[in-house]
Amino acid sequence: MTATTDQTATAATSAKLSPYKRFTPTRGNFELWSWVFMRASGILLLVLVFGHLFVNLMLGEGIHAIDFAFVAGKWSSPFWQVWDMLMLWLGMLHGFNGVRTIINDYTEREGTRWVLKTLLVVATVFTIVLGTLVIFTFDPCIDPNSTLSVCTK
Amino acid sequence: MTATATQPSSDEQKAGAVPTFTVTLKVQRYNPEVDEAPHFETYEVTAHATDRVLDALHQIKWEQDGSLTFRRSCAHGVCGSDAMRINGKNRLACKTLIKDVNPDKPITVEPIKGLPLEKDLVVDMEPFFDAYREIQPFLITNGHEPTRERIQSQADRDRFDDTTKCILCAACTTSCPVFWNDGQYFGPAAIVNAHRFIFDSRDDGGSQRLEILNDKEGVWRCRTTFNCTDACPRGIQVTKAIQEVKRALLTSRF
Amino acid sequence: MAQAATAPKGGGTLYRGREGMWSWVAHRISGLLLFLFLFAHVLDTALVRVSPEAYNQVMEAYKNPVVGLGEAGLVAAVIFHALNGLRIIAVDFWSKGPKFQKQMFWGVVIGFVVLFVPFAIRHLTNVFTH
Amino acid sequence: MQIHKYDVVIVGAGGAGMRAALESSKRARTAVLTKLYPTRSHTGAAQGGMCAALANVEEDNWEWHTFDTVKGGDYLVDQDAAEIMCREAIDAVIDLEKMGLPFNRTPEGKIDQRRFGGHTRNHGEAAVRRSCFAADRTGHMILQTLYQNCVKQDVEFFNEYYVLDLLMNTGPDGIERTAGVVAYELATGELHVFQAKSVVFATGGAGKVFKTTSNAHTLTGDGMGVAFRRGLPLEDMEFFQFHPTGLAGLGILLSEAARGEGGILRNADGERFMERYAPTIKDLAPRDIVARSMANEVREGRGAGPNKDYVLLDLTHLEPAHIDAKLPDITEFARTYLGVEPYTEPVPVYPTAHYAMGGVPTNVETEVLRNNTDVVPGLYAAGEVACVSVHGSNRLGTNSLLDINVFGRRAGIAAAEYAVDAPWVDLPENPEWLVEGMVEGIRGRESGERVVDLRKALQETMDRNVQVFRTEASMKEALGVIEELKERYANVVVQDKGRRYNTDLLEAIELGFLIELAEVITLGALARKESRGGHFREDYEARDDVNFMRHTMAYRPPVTVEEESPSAPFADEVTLDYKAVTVTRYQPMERKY
Ligand SMILES: Cc1cc2nc3c(=O)[nH]c(=O)nc-3n(C[C@H](O)[C@H](O)[C@H](O)COP(=O)(O)OP(=O)(O)OC[C@H]3O[C@@H](n4cnc5c(N)ncnc54)[C@H](O)[C@@H]3O)c2cc1C
Ligand code: HEM
Ligand code: SF4
Ligand code: F3S
Ligand code: FES
Repeated sequence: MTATTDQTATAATSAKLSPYKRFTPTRGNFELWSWVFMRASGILLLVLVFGHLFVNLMLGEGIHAIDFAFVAGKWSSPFWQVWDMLMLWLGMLHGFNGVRTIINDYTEREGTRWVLKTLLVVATVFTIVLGTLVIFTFDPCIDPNSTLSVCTK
Repeated sequence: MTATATQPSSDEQKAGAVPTFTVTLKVQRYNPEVDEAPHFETYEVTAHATDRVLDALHQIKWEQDGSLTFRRSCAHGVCGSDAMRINGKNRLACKTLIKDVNPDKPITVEPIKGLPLEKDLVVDMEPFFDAYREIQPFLITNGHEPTRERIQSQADRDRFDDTTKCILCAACTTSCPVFWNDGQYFGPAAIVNAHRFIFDSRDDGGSQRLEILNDKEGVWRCRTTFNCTDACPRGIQVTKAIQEVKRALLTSRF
Repeated sequence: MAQAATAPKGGGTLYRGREGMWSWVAHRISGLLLFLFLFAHVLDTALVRVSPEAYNQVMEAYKNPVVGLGEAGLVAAVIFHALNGLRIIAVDFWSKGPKFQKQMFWGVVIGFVVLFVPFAIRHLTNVFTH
Repeated sequence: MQIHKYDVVIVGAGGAGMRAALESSKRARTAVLTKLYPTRSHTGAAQGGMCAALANVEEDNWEWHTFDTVKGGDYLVDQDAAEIMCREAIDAVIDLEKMGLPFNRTPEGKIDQRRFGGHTRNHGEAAVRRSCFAADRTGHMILQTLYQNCVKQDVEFFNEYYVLDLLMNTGPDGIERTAGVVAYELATGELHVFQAKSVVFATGGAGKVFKTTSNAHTLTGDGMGVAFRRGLPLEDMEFFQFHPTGLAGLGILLSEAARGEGGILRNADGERFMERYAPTIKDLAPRDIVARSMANEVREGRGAGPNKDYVLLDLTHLEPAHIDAKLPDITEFARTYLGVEPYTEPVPVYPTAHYAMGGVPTNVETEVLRNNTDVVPGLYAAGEVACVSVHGSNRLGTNSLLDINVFGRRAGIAAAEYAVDAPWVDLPENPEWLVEGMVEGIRGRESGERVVDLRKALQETMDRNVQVFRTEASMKEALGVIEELKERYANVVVQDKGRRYNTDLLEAIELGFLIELAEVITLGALARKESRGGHFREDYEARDDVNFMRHTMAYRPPVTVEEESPSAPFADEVTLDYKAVTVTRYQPMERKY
């Protein structure tokens, strides 16, 4: 994942001697594509997030309307399933990349950088996997006594 | 010989008379030979309406504390020696009029940020020049030399005019929040000077320079905070130049 | 220069940046907030897989003024982040973007107010009247 | 103390120094020592342009250029040197273009050229477009381009190293040759001895001898001072160019274009005083006449301002749009530095010390002369520090940027070629004694005189007495002050006793050079009982070719090891000698335009 940020041990030590000497130069376009991705995903997220917020918070009764039934109603439609999944993936990857930048900016020691990035990767992968599973394996009638319209049909 | 001095007259306060006032300067001091850490010291100087911060610093150095150390040379904004942080912003001391930085309150003067501090307002410039040298700031040409000058259209010449103005004062690079963090980022000044060659129609080294700036410490680290553009004493549109380099990398057109 | 490594960097006062710098600071903070929220939001939504009761319980627990205010903050963050994101994209791809970045920043501020104020009124009345 | 060994050492990284380095580093192991970062040298301040008879826009040739240079210099120019400079000018400009200098372009894409004062076609017939330029920052672009090419060639720089002494010794063949230099490293306070077969001095000018100057704070004539203290002569030091329109009190240059566009000079009473001095062409009279008239107004009490020490450049009758279009520099400088709005207020101006025509004498190969005929093997000089003499008694605009390129290049080649064959010369015993004595003498002193008081006294007396107007009486007054300052200097004290970045100490040392040079300038001017070019004697207003068509050569006895207190190594006496002017094709004529 973070091919461009891996430093060899020797580069890291020489960096200690002179904090301004750049590490071994990187080749490849990773930073370029991640920059492009931030813009592209940002635009898509704009639509997805605002659509999501509008539907969830502004239509009907606002945030108070949100409960199991609301979610169940929404995810019974593949449209909202795909919508939310896209939002989840793009949001997480966009956020992942953003936080990666932030970590790169503010950590000075290789050790801390490594720990934080590992945490970040784990959290991102976990969230994406969990979220996707939830969206697609969601069973609105998990409760056998459910009275929701999708279940009683 | 000295008629001017012996003729005090009543209409002295005529055209061009410059009033004086007292201003307080809070200057960051650090002497590596004795101090553990930098600290501030306060000085009062008498200034004219036309004095620049550099004049005030000179007055302190020459009349109050000779050990105050800073760099300067041309005193009119063309050599790039005296970039420093005045009231929290990077400027050239020789181009900043005291009356323009609110002399009613103490004026804070600090060294530029992000480069190793050497003494008082002097920082180690080597890392800055290293980054500059890394981007191959010289004309690279293929093929053989023409006997006369190369031909370049006026439009091609104008394409990179803005970035030829750079005096390497480091005001931009040391105003950049990304540079402050770890000093790894090439910094706006290096990119400005790469821009000057990338967009020069006579140059053939554009793609190798772009390759260098495609590094993870290169242009992509810029977060468009515009501090560099605001700080540049030559009025160079620094961020614009950086964006042009980014776009050149995306499209391979330059 | 080996000695340089140990020399102090000269911390001193806060850098007085302008629109560009402060919008970036806000963008960064809002982005980080959104990331943390998204993480939490996926976790709580995951409860729908556990049982309707568990989910509804948490949702019910969210229905208090403190969380309500937090939600308002989140929406504020997302609105600012999104609008400023557009500003950044304009700076990146529009040749006059860098020139008008300050004006665009104030555009973001105005857009923020226009979007956030109506939402906040409605949302906060919901939060506090139920 | 550290010892380094290089074939060639170049002192100074302005235009001349870096041009030399580009040649020398190709041929021999070269080090460049400079007290400033190279890109901060004062070459970067030059705006106007660099002349060469490229004939890109109209007919021109290098012989016309030579004639203009000789005439501009009031016939004190060594014509062989001027011929070389004007002939090599064309290649010098083309070389810079090839190195990447972004010259302005003609519509056909060739290097553009514009007019400049004193440059004419066919021996004075009409103005010619000869000056090659890059907007209004030609000097900046030259300096940047040369530095860029030094980066390309991996030239070795020692930045913020102050060269404070020159070493000479008898070589294996019994001839006295150059042995190296001694430098003070600003960062650490350490002394470095650079052993070298050849040394090139390219340390620039000495404008800080005067109070009002367009020169940088760092232009303190170190190179001239160092050579002089080692017993080498200085040539034509009395010739200093004063530019009429410097911003008052600051000396920052306002281009002549201000008056060309209709600006008017006025005194405190608002009178257009040039009508009295030059009734026909008024404000557009030649530089020296205008400068003299301005000084006269001030001297007679009609100066403006609280101290009545400047006159006013009035642009208020011009349309703001016209000012913006034609005089952007002036408006920016006036606003930034004097807080004066030129649309509505007149701009305070006063003549400003601009350029040292004199310096370390060299032949056209840039070899430094030890007397009228012999050279010091291995020692070279180029640029403003040197006197070849292509500028004679008055430099033409744009000829200095040319000088540094042509003679900088020649110096680099000559120094390297000499180093390839020449023998190594042993360092003299205890090579650092003089610098160490200067440095420690000043650092060790606990109480005494402040540098600023001495420098002020020096600059004020030079501005008052040896500036545009000179008389026997005024110069004697100046000499009295200088004599006194030499004594007071022996007591000069600095507050900073540290080793790292001790600029306090270096300012004191620089002051020593200034005092030394002020004396040479004044003595030369006192002895030259005529008016010529930049040197105007009220008591001898005419040019006197019979007695003074010759170069002044000033000497002093070299400092010796026996010296008790080397912290103020001034000479007890300076002696003057003369050297013939080389005339090839142009016989002196009356100089009128
Ligand atoms: C405002 C202004 C405008 C001008 N405009 C023009 C113009 O339009 N056209 C034109 O032809 N000429 C012009 N001139 C004149 C011309 O710019 C200078 O004469 C010329 O640039 C001098 O170049 P240089 O290389 O000799 O010296 P500089 O560029 O002054 O360089 C001197 C170098 O020597 C170094 N140095 C000095 N002392 C020491 C020491 N003790 N130890 C080590 N290093 C030392 C310095 O660090 C510096 O690198 C102008 C001058 C001024 C001031
Ligand atoms: C709603 C639409 C969104 C848009 C238009 C958008 C746009 C952008 C853009 C263009 C950037 C790049 C900034 C730069 O390179 O300087 C960015 C950065 C970032 N975004 Fe978003 N974004 C959006 C939503 C989100 C969401 C939902 C999250 C959280 C998961 C998020 C988290 C971040 C983070 C952490 C950064 C990094 C900030 C930095 O480096 O300073 N963004 N965003
Ligand atoms: S771009 Fe501007 S601020 Fe940056 S180094 Fe160059 S002149 Fe200074
Ligand atoms: S301040 Fe830094 S973040 Fe970019 S716009 Fe300038 S380089
Ligand atoms: S002293 Fe030269 S830029 Fe300020």
